[in-house]
Amino acid sequence: MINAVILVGGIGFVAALILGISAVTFAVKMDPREKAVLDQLPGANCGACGFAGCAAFAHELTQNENAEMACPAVNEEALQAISDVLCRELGGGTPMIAFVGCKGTPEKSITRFSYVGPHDCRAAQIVAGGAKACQYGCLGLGSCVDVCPFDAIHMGEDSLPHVDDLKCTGCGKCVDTCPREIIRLVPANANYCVSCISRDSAKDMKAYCQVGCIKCRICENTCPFDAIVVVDGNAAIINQEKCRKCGLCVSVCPTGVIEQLHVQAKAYIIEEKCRGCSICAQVCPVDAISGKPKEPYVIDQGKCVGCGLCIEKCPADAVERLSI
Amino acid sequence: MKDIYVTSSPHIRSPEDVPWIMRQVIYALIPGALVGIYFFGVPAIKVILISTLACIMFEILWQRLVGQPITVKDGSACLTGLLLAMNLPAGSPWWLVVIGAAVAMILGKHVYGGLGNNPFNPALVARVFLLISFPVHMTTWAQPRAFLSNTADAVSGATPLGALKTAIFEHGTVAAYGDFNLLDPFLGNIGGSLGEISALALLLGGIYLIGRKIISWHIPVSYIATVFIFTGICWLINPNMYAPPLFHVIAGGLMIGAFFMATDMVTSPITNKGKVVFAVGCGVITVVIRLWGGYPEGVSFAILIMNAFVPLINKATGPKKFGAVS
Amino acid sequence: MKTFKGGIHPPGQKSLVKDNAIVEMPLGSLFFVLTQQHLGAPAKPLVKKGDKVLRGQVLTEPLGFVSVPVHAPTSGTVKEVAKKVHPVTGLLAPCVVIEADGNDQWAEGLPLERDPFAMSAKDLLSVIQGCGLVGMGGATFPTHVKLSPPKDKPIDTFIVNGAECEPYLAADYRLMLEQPDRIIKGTQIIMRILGLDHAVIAIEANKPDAIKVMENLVPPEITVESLKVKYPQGAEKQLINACSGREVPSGGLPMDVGALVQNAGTCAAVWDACSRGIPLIERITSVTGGGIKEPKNIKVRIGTPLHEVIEFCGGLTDVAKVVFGGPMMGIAQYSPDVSVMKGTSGILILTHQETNIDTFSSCIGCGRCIDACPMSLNPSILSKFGEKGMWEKAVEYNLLDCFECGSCTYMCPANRPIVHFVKYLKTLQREANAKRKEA
Amino acid sequence: MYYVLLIVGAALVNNFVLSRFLGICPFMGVSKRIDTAIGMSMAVIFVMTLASFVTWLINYYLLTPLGIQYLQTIAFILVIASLVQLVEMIIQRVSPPLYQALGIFLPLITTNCAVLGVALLNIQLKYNLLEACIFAIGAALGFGLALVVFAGMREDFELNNIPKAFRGTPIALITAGILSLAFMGFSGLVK
Repeated sequence: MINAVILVGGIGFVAALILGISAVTFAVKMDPREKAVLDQLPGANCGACGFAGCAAFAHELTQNENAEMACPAVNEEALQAISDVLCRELGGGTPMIAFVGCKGTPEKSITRFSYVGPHDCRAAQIVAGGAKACQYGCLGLGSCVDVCPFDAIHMGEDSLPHVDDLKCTGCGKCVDTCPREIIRLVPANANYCVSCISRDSAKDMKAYCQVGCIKCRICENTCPFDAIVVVDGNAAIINQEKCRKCGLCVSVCPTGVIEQLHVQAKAYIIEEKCRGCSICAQVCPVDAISGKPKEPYVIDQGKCVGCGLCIEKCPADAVERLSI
Repeated sequence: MKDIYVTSSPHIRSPEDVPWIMRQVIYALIPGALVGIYFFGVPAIKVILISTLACIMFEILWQRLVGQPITVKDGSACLTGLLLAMNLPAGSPWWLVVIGAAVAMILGKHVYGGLGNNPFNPALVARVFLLISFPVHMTTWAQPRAFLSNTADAVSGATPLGALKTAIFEHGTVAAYGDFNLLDPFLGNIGGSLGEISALALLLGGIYLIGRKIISWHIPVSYIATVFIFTGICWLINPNMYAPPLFHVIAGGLMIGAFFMATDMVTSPITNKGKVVFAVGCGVITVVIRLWGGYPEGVSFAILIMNAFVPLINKATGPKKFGAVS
Repeated sequence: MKTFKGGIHPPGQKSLVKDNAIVEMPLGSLFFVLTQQHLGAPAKPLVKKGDKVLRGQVLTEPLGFVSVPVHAPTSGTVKEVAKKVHPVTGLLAPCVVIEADGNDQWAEGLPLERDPFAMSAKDLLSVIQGCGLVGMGGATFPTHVKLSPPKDKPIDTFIVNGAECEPYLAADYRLMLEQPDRIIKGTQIIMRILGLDHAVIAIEANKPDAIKVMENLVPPEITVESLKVKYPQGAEKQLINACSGREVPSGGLPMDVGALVQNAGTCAAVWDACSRGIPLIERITSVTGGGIKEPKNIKVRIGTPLHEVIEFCGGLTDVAKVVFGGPMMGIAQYSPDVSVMKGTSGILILTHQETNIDTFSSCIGCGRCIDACPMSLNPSILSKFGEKGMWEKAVEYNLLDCFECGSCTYMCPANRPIVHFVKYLKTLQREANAKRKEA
Repeated sequence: MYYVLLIVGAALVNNFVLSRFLGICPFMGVSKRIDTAIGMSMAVIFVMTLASFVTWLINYYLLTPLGIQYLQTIAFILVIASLVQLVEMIIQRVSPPLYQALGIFLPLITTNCAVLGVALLNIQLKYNLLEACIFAIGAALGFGLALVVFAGMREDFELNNIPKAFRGTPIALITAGILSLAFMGFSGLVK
């Protein structure tokens, strides 16, 4: 009995001794924070941060005092945890998601010829520039779907890719993959985006696409916030910082090329609080609010687009969004 | 011009496509199958039919199940079925054949993604699977022409290699086997798998394939030469313990292995250099198993093991680059 | 008989058009002259809408040494300078549209009479550039650049490429048969420019009458070499290998082994340019294939739209593909308005039977592509890398040595578009390199 | 000749991975690329031989004289674990790329049943010290052979169109099974 105890203890002691000595002799410096940071990163090794995988980025974050959070896929919690580990605040930036800027389904946008070859947009693009007549249109072979590390893009039945907002982390791999640069990153809270990037004129476009931006500028003229512009023959662009999500552009666009990403919650007026000052009725861009002075105003839910201007302007905090 | 096709160059194609190649291999197998039918009769026909049909059926079934396009038209399933049948004893019960077909088509081929993606020869996977799972059924050889004698003990024979192994095992010398009759195995008048018995018929098929440029000479010639030389050296050293090399070449599954199993395009190296390395490896393992192993026959094992080495061989034997030496 | 390693033997199909003498196509009404008909730096248009132009007048100004101008194919008015479909890229590219006036009036002083053998090499080179000469076999590399090798790489072997190894095509064959003197004299001018005392005219053995005509006419310093019939016998590196036994190093140019190859048609154009000052405004091309009613070898002005050519040849029967160039390396077209270019060696109308538009399946590892590859590559693995977009790996397997001859793809029993995969991988490699440079 | 047979027996006939089914974890984990597989094989050869040597000494000079062979397993695990730790430290210092590549799998050798297996088998089969070491080398070679061959195949799988459901470990296990079937052909080669 005592033999056994001594023996096992002895072996353990000798081994510990040797290991202890070699731990000193063969020591390799490694920042323990690196592992802590790595644990918080998503671990998808998507490379969107510009480094070769999450481990390399964790190394950069710990070693470089000025390194910013370049990972688009970390959530708030992880970001805070990493900041704690590194003892400095990391700017997260606005979360982005991918947006597909083309609505040209095979029915709406014609093809020039029958393409036969590898089922890959980038490969199709090198054969006579792709089968789609529009040089800016989606080829619909789904290279973006294959490349997504988060399973966030799927080909719809309309032969166009659709982004799953909840899964998309804005890593931008699809953006790099798309040979026609149709996919771009937009703020995750953006509500309206123009689904066309064509620089062709309305005249040219008529021949091959019914759902492109025809540069008519109606949206530009309609937008109450100057958030949407058509410049230099480009398709209309929405400035997401200025956009108040009123959705007027969607309703006026003749080709229906502006897409609504989320449904905006409509506003309603709390009768008890309303003083009947009429400010809301004045600011409403769609004339959805009506009422008599000094009496509670009413919002026409059929007209309201949920832009939220009234909520902001109301001096009595009497307007709120309906919860959806 | 909407119905115009636009593809990358070239715009013309050789008419020799995959189904054409598969057809040629099937044609080349016909003499071997006919000899099998001649010597083993109706049971042989039954095995061939069941195996081929089962393979086709399992392919359709699988592809239906996973929603892939059905590719039986390329003839590879039919070929696998035929090859499997030729590697089974003529008297195999139907369920054995069906299990074999299922293993070949599903484990051997389709879990890897179908034709072209499988690392192992599907027919051999099935054969080795059956040999290890059902050793009794798989080594119960029908006697050639026994079906004519119409007796119940039709299932009693042994393959020449089996008999040789027993002789050495029980008596410690090859003398116990008797004299090495080469004509019977050459023509096919021996016990053995349905399709492996006649070296002549398989040789004819193999020559057809080489003539049609479906297979190159590298694998069969190096394989058979390796077996011949290796067994020849052993025989010269000790003729009491080892059988003559020609016997090793003609008897057993070497012919069908060298011409039809090892040359399977998908599971053999792609360059000629690689093919020689592959075939020599097959030869050495075959002889090692035959002479010193527990099994009398080693062709199936050897080819399967070398199949696993193919990726490494391919990496080591790329073609010599044009303009590398100037 | 001389040849190279690898290669394939596709059915020649030359009999469709081989015995038809060259006919001149009548002048059309509209010409689409693309400003970029060569490999290299672009050229800037010199004319604008409404300008009157004369036949042979310069339309563009080359921007850089590796660049050549284009010329008006006939006299008329510039209708517009707009973007039209380019037959090589399939995309829209700058193009001078000329409305012919029907007079076909030469520009001033053209054609002139002079003795090119009295001119200096420098003058000849500037004439060749000024006349817009490019390789007429299809690659359209500016001829004067090829003829100006750097001092440390002198050229000692000059090969005139009359192999015409592409199936279907017979334009060079007809040219050799009908106008051999133009080719021979052009060859002599090139020899003069390079200071060579010997040249080889290489012709595939399936054109015995062309070989005979040439042998009867050539002066002693030029030899005629008969080559084995095999595709791609006419590819630059393979031709040099066959004729001289030299292997152009990987990534190198023919001049690295002291060799130069010029297409027979280019030689003829060199003669026209140097002796009479005629720019490259027309060429001989084979209009053939199962889908055209009357296959013809035509002399056609550069800029002639495809639909006019088809009309001239009797119209279409069945058509699956329209190809500019040969069936192995030519480029499929989709627009009837695409125009004949300097490098259009043939116009093929292929029927559904002739061309193969099936889908492809997995590689079965038969190794036919490896046997066929004239560059000793492993097309099988390249195509697998192509399927996964793994261009770094492919570069390790010498992706960049591939010149897309199509032999592997022709042979592939699984119908794999190997050339397409290679082009795709090269695109990825190029993009990645550009990105790296940017960073 | 005896020693050659010993190696052949350990490497092919009773291949640790394919017929004794020991060390499957690193076999699956480190067989994705050929170069890491080779590195792992080297590490295993080194560790196995060293472990056999040390455990043999401990068994015959410590455990047996003291009559406490029942402590075999515990003592061996202790020794092997420390050994692997040592190797890990050395590799990290000497060859960081190899360390990066082996990553988590080095610690896995620590409790690798293949290493423990070879140590226990040495005692069970009553090998002397030299035999024990040679047996260990043979076993490790067999492990390495299987690992490298398998890595070659898995590198090819990357290029193939394996159905989604079977990609990765499932197809690796199926392949290992078939390979194991094939290696059964060697049975009876060495008694």
